[in-house]
Amino acid sequence: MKFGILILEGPYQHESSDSAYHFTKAALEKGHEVLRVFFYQDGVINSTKLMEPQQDDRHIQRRWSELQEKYDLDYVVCVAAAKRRGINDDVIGPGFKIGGLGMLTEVAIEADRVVQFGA
Amino acid sequence: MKFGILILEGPYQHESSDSAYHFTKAALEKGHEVLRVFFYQDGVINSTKLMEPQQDDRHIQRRWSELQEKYDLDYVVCVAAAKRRGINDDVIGPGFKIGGLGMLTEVAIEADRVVQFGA
Amino acid sequence: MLHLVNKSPFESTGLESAVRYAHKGSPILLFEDGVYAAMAGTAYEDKIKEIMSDHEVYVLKEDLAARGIADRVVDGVKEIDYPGFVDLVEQHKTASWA
Amino acid sequence: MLHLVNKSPFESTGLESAVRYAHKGSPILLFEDGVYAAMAGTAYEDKIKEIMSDHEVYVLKEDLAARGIADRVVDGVKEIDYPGFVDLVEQHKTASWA
Amino acid sequence: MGEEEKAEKLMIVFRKAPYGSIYSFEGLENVLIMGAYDQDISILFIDDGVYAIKSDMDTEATGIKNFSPTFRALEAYDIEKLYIDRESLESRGLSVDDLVIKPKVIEADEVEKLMEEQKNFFMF
Amino acid sequence: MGEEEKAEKLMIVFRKAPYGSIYSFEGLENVLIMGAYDQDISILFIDDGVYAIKSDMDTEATGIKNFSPTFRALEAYDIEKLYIDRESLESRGLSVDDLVIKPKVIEADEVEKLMEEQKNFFMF
Repeated sequence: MKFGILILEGPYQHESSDSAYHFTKAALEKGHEVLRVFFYQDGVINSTKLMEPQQDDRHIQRRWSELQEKYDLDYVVCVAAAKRRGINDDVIGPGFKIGGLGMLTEVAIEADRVVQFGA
Repeated sequence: MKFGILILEGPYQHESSDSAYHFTKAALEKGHEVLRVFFYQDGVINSTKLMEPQQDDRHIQRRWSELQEKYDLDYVVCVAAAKRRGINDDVIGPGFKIGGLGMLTEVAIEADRVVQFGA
Repeated sequence: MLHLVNKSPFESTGLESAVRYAHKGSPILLFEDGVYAAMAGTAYEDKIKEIMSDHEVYVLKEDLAARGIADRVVDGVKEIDYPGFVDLVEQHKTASWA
Repeated sequence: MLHLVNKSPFESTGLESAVRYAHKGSPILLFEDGVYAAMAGTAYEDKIKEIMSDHEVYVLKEDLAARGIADRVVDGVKEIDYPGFVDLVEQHKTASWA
Repeated sequence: MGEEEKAEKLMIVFRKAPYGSIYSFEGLENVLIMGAYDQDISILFIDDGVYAIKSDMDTEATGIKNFSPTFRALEAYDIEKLYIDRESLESRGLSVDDLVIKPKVIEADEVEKLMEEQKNFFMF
Repeated sequence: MGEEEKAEKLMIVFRKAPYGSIYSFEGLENVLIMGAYDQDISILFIDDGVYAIKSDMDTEATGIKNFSPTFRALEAYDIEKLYIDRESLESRGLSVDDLVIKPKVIEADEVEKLMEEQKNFFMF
């Protein structure tokens, strides 16, 4: 089945970005297709490579980037939401790209299911 | 009276950072002393000079920086919370500094009132 | 003690918590989405009136106006602005029920 | 339709909203802080049992374990893991009551 | 992914109060973009989302951008399938006359039905 | 601002559920730092905050750091004034035996009293 994933909350502050990651990984491991992961609202902060969590904690951006590389996923960070929150091309980690909100509509059109995580 | 302000939520996502700003400004205009504004949890994201909101919207970091300059305020962005969220010395705007969580305890010891804003 | 409530009573239990712990006579200030608790004609109106029998209830004018409900405040709720908010905090220790 | 609830029933009205709109027979999945609604012995237990008369209630094992309540689940609530969560979403359109 | 040719049924559900969080504002931005894709768009207001279209908003003193004019402009985007849950509206002290747009009032049991009819929907 | 000489009464109130949000974790970090300042520290658990000290947490499958060991270490920081609201505890299906630390059980009307006694307090 073709999934789309929408993430509305930032890393660490809420468990939503963890849940979205675990769900996406489980869907891929079951052989589903994930057409796009769309980062919106505070979700855009998941993409910053400037994050440096404590050594014994998960690194949320890096974990997303590794998943992207393994499955060649499409990660879109909403440009308008990103600009409001200080996220731009210079700070996003590997595998993320900044794009328009229309790319969320595209997922809604093409995916069999869009699952949203947040607040 | 000596106030301390604690901000726990990020800019734009929640009204808390707006409320904290308006409260702080009103307290200063009434002649109160604001010993320190402490940015914790997602509140640290208020400090990023990389934010670029739409032209017709408020610029939350710049507004804080202007208030700091006008009243020579002490703004501390919690280092541990900042590192988790990709905020560091390179991205914080004028008037903000990154500091330890102990500086929140200091406010609790010295201020007559600490008012916290969030979630 | 002043109790600050910033969430809609239809979405969050923040105001209920504040009221459970607030002593009789302790004031409550509704701001941000908390202002909906002070709106007349809602399913919450009886509850806020009951709260007002034990507490002064204040509401932040700026947040009422933003939401288009400045003319719908339950009788007896006291409207204040940010300077009034500062005055209340000056008079009371303050708890935030986010 | 599958209804996802991620907030504690003691803090948020998310589960109540889901139940108000969910048709009889539509499943509900509790995860994140939503798992507390599936805990036995709480003031919410009667309510979740009532909900279970109209809906299958699922709860995410990973979030139960994190909170130390894996051995306290109300009888009849179905425990699933992330692969099971994916299967449910495959079977149903999904609404998120954050 | 490119644009599709056939129109899909898509919906945005507003269920959070305005201004306390950005959900309704960024949800509305999403509506405007969706409107450009020539799909079969619906909008539904439930729970505190009914407050997002209250008339007479004046956000000046908060410094937050007032999004009422944008809701009023929805018709210009040919988005005409607007629905609102009666119970949410009435329990929050509102009637359709209090709103800047005039959605069709529906009953609670039609909400899930509307959601099920969509190809996909988002909740803000 | 430097360190004060006399000890002030300071309190951290936990009132949110663990892991769904970072409030309890970053609240706990704050407790540890406060503990180094030689003040008169109290900790209070109310509402969903009582869940923050539930025993038997196993966060491995979520990937989130388990903070239970840190709560257990509070005694080592000489933080011994621990309180918990009876009603919050009981309505959430818990007793003190279910907790990793053993706060003193208090009634709801003592909560505001404890808050009032402090120089300042924080709520997480």
